[in-house]
Amino acid sequence: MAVRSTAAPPTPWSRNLAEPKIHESTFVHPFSNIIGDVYVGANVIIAPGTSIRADEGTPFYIGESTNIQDGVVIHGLEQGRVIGDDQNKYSVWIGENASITHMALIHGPAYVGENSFIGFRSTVFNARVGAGCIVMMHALIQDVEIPAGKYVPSGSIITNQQQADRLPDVQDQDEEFAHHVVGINQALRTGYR
Amino acid sequence: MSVPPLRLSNNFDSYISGEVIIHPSAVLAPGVILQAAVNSKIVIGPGVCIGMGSIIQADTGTLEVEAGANLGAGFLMVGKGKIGANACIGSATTVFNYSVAAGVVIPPGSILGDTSRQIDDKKQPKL
Amino acid sequence: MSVPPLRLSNNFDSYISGEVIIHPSAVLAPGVILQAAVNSKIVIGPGVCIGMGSIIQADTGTLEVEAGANLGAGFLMVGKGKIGANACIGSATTVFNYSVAAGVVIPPGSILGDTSRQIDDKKQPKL
Repeated sequence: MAVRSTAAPPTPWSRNLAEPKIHESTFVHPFSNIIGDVYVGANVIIAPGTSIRADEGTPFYIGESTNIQDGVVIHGLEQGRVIGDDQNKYSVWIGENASITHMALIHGPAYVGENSFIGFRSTVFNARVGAGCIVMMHALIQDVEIPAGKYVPSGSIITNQQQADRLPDVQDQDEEFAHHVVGINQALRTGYR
Repeated sequence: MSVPPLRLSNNFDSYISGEVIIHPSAVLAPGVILQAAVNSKIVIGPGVCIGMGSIIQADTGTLEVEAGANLGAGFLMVGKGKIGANACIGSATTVFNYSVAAGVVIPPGSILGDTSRQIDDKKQPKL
Repeated sequence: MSVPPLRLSNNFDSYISGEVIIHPSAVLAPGVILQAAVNSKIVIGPGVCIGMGSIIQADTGTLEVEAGANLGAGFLMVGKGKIGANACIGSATTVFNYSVAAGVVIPPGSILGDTSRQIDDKKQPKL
């Protein structure tokens, strides 16, 4: 097999950037990149190939028991903040027990509420996704506020508030599917601990 | 349909875990992640080309990529299934518990095997 | 269209001659041949993936393969032209003095840029 395998170049980041604060129970895979003012709560899993860079917009908050899957990118614009559940300002807030699945892009200012699910390769940018929402695959959520408990089907492009307000509520079948997707990932993670 | 832009990994290494069998003539671009859970495996055939930043995860059973298949940059495959010989998968495609027949061409940004609930009225109204 | 079977090279070395600029993150499978003639060059961009036994020959001018493009096994490109970013070219495809746009997917066994004379009745008669 031909594999390019040179040493990774040094990450260009300023020396006065804050260090991440990562709870000791959290698993950060060495094949991931996490820099700047990032708070990561207990029992979070940060999978291989993730990039969490609080080098422009800061700070980031990642709540307890949240799952950041392979290939996720979390980054923020220098301008713009969201209000977290603790009433402080954040570039990116991700609540407890959320699932940010493969290749999702969370680009601040962005708020993702607790117990929510962001599907494969979906984007949340300059938006709030309320608690318990399920966003399926390849969706774009931008410039809107999605109320708690809403369902966003695969391929949706939600970029105005009327659309966000019309979204259906999460149903049991949606939760089952989301659990199934997350379950696959958990099967892999058992090897890590 | 919107997919996040593909970004060049600043990590050129590939990460491989679990039972992953890669033919010596296959080629992996930078930042590829191949993970097989316990009791599952990934088989990459001869002449396969796996694009930059692709992620392949097998959870139960076998996930196979047959000879000469070409997986575009940012390919994502999760679950089990097979990519048939010489199939060509456009960049930023997601395959979830699904198989692609030999020689088939898949447009970039596709989603295959997604059985989640669809809503008729998901399109943005013309303003 | 019939695609000749891909055969495994028994020579796993790559052969590079002339002005060939390969980004350090690009990756070449075994048996790839890159040749640039005098006054021409080949540029291979970041994250490019070139499949087993591919042959790329620039004769006049520049032949460029942009970032994230995937060239399937047995790819052949001759002349000048560009393969756009994240394009995905099926195995055993031939490209002759032709360019492919970014993100495009080309079926395996295709011929692009062939301007030779076509005959209407070129199908083999059924026997």
